[in-house]
Amino acid sequence: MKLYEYMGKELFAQFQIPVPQGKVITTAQEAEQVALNLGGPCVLKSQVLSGKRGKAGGIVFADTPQEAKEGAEKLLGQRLGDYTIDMLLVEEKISIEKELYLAITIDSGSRQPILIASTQGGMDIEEVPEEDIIKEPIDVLIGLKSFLAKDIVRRMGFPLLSPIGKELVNIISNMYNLFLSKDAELVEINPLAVCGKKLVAADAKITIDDEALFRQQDLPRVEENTEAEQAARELGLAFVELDGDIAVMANGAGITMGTLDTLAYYGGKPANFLDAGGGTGVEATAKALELLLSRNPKAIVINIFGGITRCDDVARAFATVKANREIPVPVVIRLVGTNQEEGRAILQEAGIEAYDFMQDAIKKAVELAHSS
Amino acid sequence: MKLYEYMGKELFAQFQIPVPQGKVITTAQEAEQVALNLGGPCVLKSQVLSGKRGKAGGIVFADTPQEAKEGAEKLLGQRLGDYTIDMLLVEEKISIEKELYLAITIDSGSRQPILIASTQGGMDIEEVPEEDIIKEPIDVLIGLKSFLAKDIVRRMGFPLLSPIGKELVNIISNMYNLFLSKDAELVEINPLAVCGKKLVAADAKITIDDEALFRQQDLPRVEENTEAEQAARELGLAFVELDGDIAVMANGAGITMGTLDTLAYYGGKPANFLDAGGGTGVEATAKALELLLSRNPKAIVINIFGGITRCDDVARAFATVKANREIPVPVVIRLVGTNQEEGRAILQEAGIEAYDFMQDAIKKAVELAHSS
Amino acid sequence: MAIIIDDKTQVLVQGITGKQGQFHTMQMKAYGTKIVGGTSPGKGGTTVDGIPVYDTVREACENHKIDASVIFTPAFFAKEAALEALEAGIKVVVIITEHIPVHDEMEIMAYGKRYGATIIGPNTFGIVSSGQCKIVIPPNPYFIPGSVGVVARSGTLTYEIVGNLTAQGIGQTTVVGMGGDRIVGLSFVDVLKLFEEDPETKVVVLIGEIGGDAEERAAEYIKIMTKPVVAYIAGKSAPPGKRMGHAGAIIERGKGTFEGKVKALSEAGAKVAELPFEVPVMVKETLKS
Amino acid sequence: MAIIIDDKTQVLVQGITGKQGQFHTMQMKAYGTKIVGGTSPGKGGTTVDGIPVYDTVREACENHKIDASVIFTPAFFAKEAALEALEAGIKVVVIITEHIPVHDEMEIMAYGKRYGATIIGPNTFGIVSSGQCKIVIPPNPYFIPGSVGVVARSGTLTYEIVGNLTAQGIGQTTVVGMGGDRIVGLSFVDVLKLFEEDPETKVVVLIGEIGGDAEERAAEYIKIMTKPVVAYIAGKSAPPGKRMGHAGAIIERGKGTFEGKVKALSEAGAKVAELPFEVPVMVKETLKS
Repeated sequence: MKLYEYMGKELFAQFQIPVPQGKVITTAQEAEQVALNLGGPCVLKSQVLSGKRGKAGGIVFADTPQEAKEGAEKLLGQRLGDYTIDMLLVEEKISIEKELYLAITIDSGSRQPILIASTQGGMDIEEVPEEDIIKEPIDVLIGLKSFLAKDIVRRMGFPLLSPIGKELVNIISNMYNLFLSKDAELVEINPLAVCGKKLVAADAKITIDDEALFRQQDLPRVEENTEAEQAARELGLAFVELDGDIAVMANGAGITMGTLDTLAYYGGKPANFLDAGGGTGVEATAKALELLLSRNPKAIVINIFGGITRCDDVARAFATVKANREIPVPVVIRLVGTNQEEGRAILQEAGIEAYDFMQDAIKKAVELAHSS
Repeated sequence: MKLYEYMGKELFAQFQIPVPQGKVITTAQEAEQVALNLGGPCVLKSQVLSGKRGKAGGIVFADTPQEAKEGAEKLLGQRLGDYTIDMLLVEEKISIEKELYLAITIDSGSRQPILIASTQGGMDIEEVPEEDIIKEPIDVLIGLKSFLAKDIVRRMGFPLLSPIGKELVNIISNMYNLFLSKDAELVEINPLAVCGKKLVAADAKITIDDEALFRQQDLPRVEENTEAEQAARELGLAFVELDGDIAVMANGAGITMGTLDTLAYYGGKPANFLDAGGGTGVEATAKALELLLSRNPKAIVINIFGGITRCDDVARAFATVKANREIPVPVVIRLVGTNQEEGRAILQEAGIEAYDFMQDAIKKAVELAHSS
Repeated sequence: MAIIIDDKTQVLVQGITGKQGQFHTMQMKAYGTKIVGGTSPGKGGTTVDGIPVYDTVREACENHKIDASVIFTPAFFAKEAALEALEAGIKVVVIITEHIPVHDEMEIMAYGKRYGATIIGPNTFGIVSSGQCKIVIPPNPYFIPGSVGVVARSGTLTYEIVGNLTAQGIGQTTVVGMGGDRIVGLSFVDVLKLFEEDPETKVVVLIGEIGGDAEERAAEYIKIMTKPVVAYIAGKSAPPGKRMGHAGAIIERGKGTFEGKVKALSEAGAKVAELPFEVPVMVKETLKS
Repeated sequence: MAIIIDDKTQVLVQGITGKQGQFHTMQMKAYGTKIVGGTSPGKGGTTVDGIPVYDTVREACENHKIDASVIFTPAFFAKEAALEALEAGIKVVVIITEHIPVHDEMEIMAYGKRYGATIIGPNTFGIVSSGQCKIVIPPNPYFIPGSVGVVARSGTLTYEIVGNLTAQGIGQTTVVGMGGDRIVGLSFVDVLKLFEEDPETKVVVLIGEIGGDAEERAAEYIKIMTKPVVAYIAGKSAPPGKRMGHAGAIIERGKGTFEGKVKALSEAGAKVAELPFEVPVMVKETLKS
């Protein structure tokens, strides 16, 4: 779960990471008021979850409250990439001397958190030359102790006893505390602005591990999924909307991807990714089918290699749906594995012949979609 | 630092370890009131730091508020071992079916905390046969996770899903949390009373690591030292009162013990243990000398093997004290090591000859004490 | 021969009395896996399918020599279960549980390393040394002994490919499911090294997917391997920024793309299949040559 | 020969710019110890007595091969300093700091074990391999090379006894101060084993004290040692329940008594001196026989 910048900055403040003064608003009047209270030039930052807001015109500067109001009027309601701007963070404008980069994220390779630091902040870290990036895996059985923070600051080239050096050590330690205690996948400050003898987190990117939300009751909730994706998630299914016209369901993330790839190979365009998981019962499978139908595809392909998933359950789910509603599009089913014979018998009764091989079923689905 | 039982029980309550209802009081009137509020038979427990209060008569039962008042009148102000009773814990009387033993302490051998459990509670754990005691060292890099608590409860013979079994798992986990977060050296519940389907900590023994008090500001402070011991501690010296008549000062715990042993060997009786430590300066050493003099010994023996401690500092301290006040008892000094010559010169000026060997100095001190 | 587990491996099932635990215990037993015990706190003394149930892993270890444990506990409790197995000295721990918080997974791996144990998963179908020992959930009929080592991130896709191999009479030494999460105990490189050393394994099938850089790292090792590798990467048609079921299967900031992985593997000398069903064909060719 | 440290040991001083750090650095250097660097966060780039100062231990390790580190930091910061040394890969860590919270000490030891390092102390005078390397605070003149291994809990008592040995021309291989706290990195048994294996060491002197059961454990090992052991136990005249300076030196619940220790050691075949100054006499006799 990605957090909006203003939420990230609230967490930063909570963890003693300095942030600019500011407030999130939803109307131009509020923007004017906040600018008035800040008492100086300010910046209006669109609160959307995409990066590159600056280049896309989502960040506007204002020297007066009047300008802030006008800026907010212009931004609010506008589209920015896939998102509509409905919140702005109005902040004091800070004078930046230098931009640093700090992030803690998860490193699959070393199976540890990794701290990434650079004195070349402000741009995407991927664009910074490798030799200007410090990468330090964190041993979770030790944590990020201050000795390690000090060593990172040394490698960044700041004198440890200077105001900036001391503050950097604190910020690094506090970032790790935040990362750990909030089950974060990513905590990124880019840029971390050097303003005289002070440091200020000019931006905040925080992603929380979805799987840990059950124990992060204090955190706000941000919903990034489409309605259909959200509905699928509530059914315990992994569902991603795509822009094609053939609906796909399979059991297992890998085989679902493999099904999409095969579909594309035969010239079809998948309407979605739907991993019905392993061991899903009749009811959930039926709901998954309803979900696919609700998106009005030209054809549906179901690819089941039954392991935990029982073929008869899948067939029964299909029969149930078919008994209750019209299915206006062709459905092609590949069904092998556990209880294959029972499953096929049920399908046959429902008037559908199951395929043995996924490639045959998928090829057929593409043909049917194209001819419809 | 040992905590009084009532303090321990307050911590227990804070860490979800069940304790009897009760309150600490300092007057008989309060005892009557608490008994009235408890509304049933109660027990008056003297709040002193020694064990074996029961056998010494420090625990009295009362069936009525009137009896509680009378019991409190009898106990308050009485001596119990080395202590005067000035507080009583008035508690509901609990009906005990079985007494268990639980403790977490520090195991020097394995360098870890160790959990000790037994179903033979109520008596001193030293008296319980070894085969009835479960000892489980705790890996501090893991902590006492619930799987370990469960395994201990299994070994204690309680079904894990029984009310007592479940409660025991919780109590063991909570004890470790207390032990860890309060920098305890010992957390002991003896007895942990089985009362029907419930467990109650009928007693509480907690010792806090003195060295960690600086980070345990929330804990109450209990002073167990004598005034002289407290004064010495404030000087940064390790001082223990003994019952002999020859005052002893040396530098280092081991050599101070060795000095006492040698003194005893020659028939002398040490008045104290005073480790002046290593590297103590003139002023602290002078204060240590004043401390020894304040106890009116028959003789003083000073045994210095200068390493970090500089002989001239010790000599200068002695000279300073001597210049400011009369020293009415013989002082024998052994002085070797760092800056030995300067030290001896200073002493000579103050009219004292230093010895080379500790045994000679100590022997002389015993002679002088006996002939005084 | 096989890697990690074989016909002598004695297995413990943590969480044996649950529905999944019971079902798969029976399936594993039917495959020939030596299941010597299970745990379920409070149910010690009972049995499941004739297998003794213990209260704790330690108790099980007091009664049996246990080589491997498989964990069926719910996600919020999985770290505790893994630690219990590790602390009791078990050296192979298979975690099928999905949806474990990633911070818990990192802790599990750190402890696994500390105890010198092999952790398979989380979010894995497990591991099968064909004809000898199956730990966890793959359907029994599709695994027959042979000379192909298989290592994969994903479950059903593996059954699909292994099922096709088996249908063509091509058996496997060991099939390893690393798990679909971003943090898993084994890497492709770890498993490739074991296959490289296993005398029975003649060809290795690597089933990867988009996201992360595990396949790119594997490619580095494949360069110095003596055994041929056939690979398939799922997710060619997945758009960037969308997580494809698995926590790791996402193309972020242009990293972990299908094209990058295929390029790395091809350059390292692996044969890369374009579609799943091409794998058995390529393996057959490779075995012949 | 010597144990743990020798004339090739390269030493780092953590906290070199403090008063104690500076003084003992000079003393150690005067004894011949190879001090290659020191640390003091923020003072990197300066020198102390010609020795380069670094900001962090890692920085020092980037510039020198470091075999041992000595920690002079205050008690509340000692755990952090020890972890820094361990994490940087230093395999001998000497902690002279006293008054470290015991929970911190337990953590330090757990990490020490994890990293496979030898931890000496806390609350120790350190270790001297006579004529080769002195780490920390014993006064220089009293340590000359020879064939007696010395292991002790207490500092000044050790100088007293070693001073007397030296005065009689009896030199030492290595003198080890385990430290006066209840939790220390080395046990008597650990050190006795090293002396048993050290070809130069002919006799071992064990300087114990009341409290704990370290001496009783030592006795168990002395039973199977081939080399003679001379022991002295301080605290015969200490009353129960009173802590004698050291955190460990206390007789509690009738455990850790002088009598028990003397009995255990005597029965194990050690010669036990009644007073400190008898030790050199006994060592001399033992060396002759």
